[in-house]
Amino acid sequence: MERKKLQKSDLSRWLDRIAQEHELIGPSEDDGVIRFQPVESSAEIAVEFANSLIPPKSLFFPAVESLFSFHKRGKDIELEATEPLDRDRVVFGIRNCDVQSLSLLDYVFGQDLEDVYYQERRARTALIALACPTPPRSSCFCTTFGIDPLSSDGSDVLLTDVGDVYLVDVVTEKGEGLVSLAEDLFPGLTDDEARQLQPRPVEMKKVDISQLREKVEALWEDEYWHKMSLPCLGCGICTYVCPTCHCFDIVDVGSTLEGERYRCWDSCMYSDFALMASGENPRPTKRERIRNRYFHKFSTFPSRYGSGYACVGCARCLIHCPGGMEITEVIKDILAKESISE
Amino acid sequence: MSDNIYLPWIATITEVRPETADTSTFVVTFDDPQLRESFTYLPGQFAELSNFGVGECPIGIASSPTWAGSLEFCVRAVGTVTNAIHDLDVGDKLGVRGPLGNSWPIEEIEGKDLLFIGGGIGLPPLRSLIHYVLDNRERYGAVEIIYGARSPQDLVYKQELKQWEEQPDVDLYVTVDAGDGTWDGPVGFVPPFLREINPTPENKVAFTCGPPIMIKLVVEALEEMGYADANIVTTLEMKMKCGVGKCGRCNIGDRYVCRDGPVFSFDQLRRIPGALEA
Amino acid sequence: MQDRLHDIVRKLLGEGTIEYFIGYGAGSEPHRVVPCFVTSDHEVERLVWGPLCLQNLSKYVLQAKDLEGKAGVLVKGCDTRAIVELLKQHQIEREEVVVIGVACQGQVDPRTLEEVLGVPMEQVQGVEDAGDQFVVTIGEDERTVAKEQVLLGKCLYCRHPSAFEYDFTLGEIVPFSIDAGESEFAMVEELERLSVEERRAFWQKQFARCIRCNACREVCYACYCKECIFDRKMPRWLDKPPLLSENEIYHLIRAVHLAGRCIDCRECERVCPMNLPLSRLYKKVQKDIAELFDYEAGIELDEVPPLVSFELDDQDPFM
Amino acid sequence: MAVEGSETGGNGFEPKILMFACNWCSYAGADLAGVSRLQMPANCRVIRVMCSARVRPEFVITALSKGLDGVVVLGCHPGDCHYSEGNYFTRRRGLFLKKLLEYVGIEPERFQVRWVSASEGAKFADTVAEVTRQVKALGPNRPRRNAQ
Repeated sequence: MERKKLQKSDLSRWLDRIAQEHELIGPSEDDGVIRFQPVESSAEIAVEFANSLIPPKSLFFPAVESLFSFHKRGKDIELEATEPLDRDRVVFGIRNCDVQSLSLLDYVFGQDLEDVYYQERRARTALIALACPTPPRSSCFCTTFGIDPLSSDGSDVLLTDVGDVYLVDVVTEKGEGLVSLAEDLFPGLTDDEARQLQPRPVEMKKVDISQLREKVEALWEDEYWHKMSLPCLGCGICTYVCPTCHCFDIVDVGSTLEGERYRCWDSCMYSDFALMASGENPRPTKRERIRNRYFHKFSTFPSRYGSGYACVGCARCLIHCPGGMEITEVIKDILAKESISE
Repeated sequence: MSDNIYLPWIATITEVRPETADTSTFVVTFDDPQLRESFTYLPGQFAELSNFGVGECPIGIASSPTWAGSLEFCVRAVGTVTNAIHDLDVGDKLGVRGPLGNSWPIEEIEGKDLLFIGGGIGLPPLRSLIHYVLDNRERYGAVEIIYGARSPQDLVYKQELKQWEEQPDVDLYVTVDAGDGTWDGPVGFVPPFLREINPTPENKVAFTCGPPIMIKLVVEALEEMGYADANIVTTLEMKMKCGVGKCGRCNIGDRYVCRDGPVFSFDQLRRIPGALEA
Repeated sequence: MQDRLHDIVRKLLGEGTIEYFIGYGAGSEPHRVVPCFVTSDHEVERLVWGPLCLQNLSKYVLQAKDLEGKAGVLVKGCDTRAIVELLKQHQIEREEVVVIGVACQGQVDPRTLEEVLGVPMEQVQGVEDAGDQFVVTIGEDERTVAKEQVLLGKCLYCRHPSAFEYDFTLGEIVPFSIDAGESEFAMVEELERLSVEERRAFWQKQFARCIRCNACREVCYACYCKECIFDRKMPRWLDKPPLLSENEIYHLIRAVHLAGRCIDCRECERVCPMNLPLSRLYKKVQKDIAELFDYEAGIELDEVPPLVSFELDDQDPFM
Repeated sequence: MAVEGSETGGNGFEPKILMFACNWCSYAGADLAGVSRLQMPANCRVIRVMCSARVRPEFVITALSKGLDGVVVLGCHPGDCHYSEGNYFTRRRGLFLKKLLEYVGIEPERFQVRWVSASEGAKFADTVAEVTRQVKALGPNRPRRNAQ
């Protein structure tokens, strides 16, 4: 991996150069909310930000997307699959927690019956990650889940703010291509610079979660879920701002003559999420729904995919939960329970 | 399955057979003649049926893979989509996405005696396997079928029940919860009826499908009769959307009913926390 | 005040009068105050009271119906309007819940505070009420801000039920008075002065941003329907995808359902992760209901709601 | 379900207007207009309801948000309701809903409430003509782009 540098003042030139070739997506503020969205030029991009409200999973697994359209002609029905992208994209400013969330979503959408919509977006999108600011947001806890907020793992290029310049780690070929769009902006580092320009270490509260899975699994029947679910209001914020939540619904919009089949985000916190037409609901109360969500994060997702935990410590859910439910507290509570095996 | 896992194939309804007041069998044929040849499935698998503009719902394939040409779905009008499917007629189009899910363990049960216990609309998923077994008669042992419904009118596949009754290599027992003037057979719920018949567990695998409460009591009865959990197999029902293990709805523990099921044996279910709570 | 609260709750739990108490508790960080359910004596200490106790806890009283015993709840004067409405709308019985009123001198709007101080909330160690101003602790520093600069919008127009029999009170529960500088409905009038096209553009942009997380509905005291119209499958009123048409239907139907019931708690706006200016919608609803039918929700217990009643001489522009 | 309004504005635009008519007065008025062979534009689709109070505001909102160009609610004159007082509720709702819809940018002409009795065939025809003319002048109800 090659390390270069980029003057901060040159960032916009590079991004604007990229925008000429590709669709440029970056964190941009709209009515006080930062989200990743396509921008015309670098001027719309917010460089000083903690993280977006809506996680960049929305770029690969959008809140709503058309899967195909249908038209009835006489008795015949024609289906036309929707093209997910019309050109290659470059995402600037993604944080490493969100990059890692994509590798978790890859387990869901990228294997065992591939999701072509997600896969095409993944394949045609380059990621320019931006290492986290120091100090990071006080609620952040990615290191608890073994994520290094300064790591370039999973991105194509990583920029690290070290004062007047960004250190530029070119990770992949895709990344090289992006850097080569404005080669002259990226001088290599002198030996002195390589020594001096070092990322500042990120201090973050960290919890030992090595026993999290077995502890949560021992809690299936526990009364804990009832009491802890009381403040939950049953809205979908935690799942919609979660970079690893992947539940969705499939809904036809239109008439029986023509319309579109959409896929849209859904939330396991909704009371009708698993409600069957017969009226039966396997998760009838908040207690079962919340337990299911935490089990998904800490037990069933890792067990199903042989992956790590399905939480990247981005802290979005705990910041935005209107019921004040804090996943960090839940983790502490779970870890504090006596393990059955002991 | 199409390369795009969300894109259904178009099929035409060639026959609609009313089974009960709210349940009909829809026979469908793919419009693409090549697909008619190449589409294969196993007993116990299901498909997502689309009535475009209304939506999709998962329905078990009730026909047997040994039959060429068309697929059968037994649909009960309960929800939005199933009601809309009931509005369709011969010649109308449906979307079919599948085959989805696992299947009955057709290889593992070769040489075994088979006991089928169905309740109400729970017979169709068993029917696919029953016909598969009867069409490959030499590979399987004795076939016993116990079936019950709320009333004589609620029995599905009445023709086939008659046929199986006459067939010497099938033992058929039918009961209804409440009889009427036309009914001279046994009256009572399936679980006590099963206890009465008391089929021996030796070299036998039991398959059950029906309302959750029936399944629960049937399994209790089977266990008391000495059936091992591994030899009790059922098919589960959960709310499904994608049918391909992604939308996160139908999980029990870390298993998705749509992808890893719908067929599970009871020893599998006992190992999954919460699977037997319902 | 906090001590007295602890005493009362301890007593209520000790006597077995209530099964749990719904109050405010410290979150994992000092600036975050969260709803707190206290079931036993040793948890009572977790209850706090201060200028960051934003939530209208009345919503939680609804789930107390599932309890065998009673629940206790801490309400600010404004939150009491929800209790009045829940009683009026026959959702709770007065004797099912122990209501503790707390004298409130205004609550801080975190979003405004961040703007005014230019400091993110996560650096705020605490906020203290000091008469006309708040004292905000940031690291080692203490900074003061005038209340009217950083209050929740609703606090500028503090309104309480004219009479409510609390089971206990902490301090004297009277409306808090401050010079807001402009009319309560100024934000509505500003939009009303625009052309219909401009208003359309304004709202279409906002509705398009909605992600339909349902937080505005779930946090609303008035959304207690066993099955919400938006969740109904047969007939289906609303398609789940957050498309513009569906979002507009969602918000407008909600506004209609809140007509004569909205108590201006503005919880919907506060919890909206997308910062939708929902109070501009609901203030409009309140304004029209007040102007057309001379009615304000949550003030009088025995007043008949406006859309389930009529006057023979209501205005009639329809001819 | 997005109802396609006409794409052309102004000229040649034929609006789609949904009209709710109460069974006892207004629908009979419509009947009378019909048997009297009064000429009316064909833009209004009439749905008969037992009482104008049956028209939930949700009907109006959904119709307009899905792209219909106008909605009209017809009821008995106040005081004449078959159920004594249904239309008084309609009146209150109408007052409120109209203001709300205007506030979010829906032109007032697109949602109207009128009282038409069984004997007012001519008024029915006039209402249809007038509302059609007004809505036509406004052009299609905002062109909707659903995709985000």
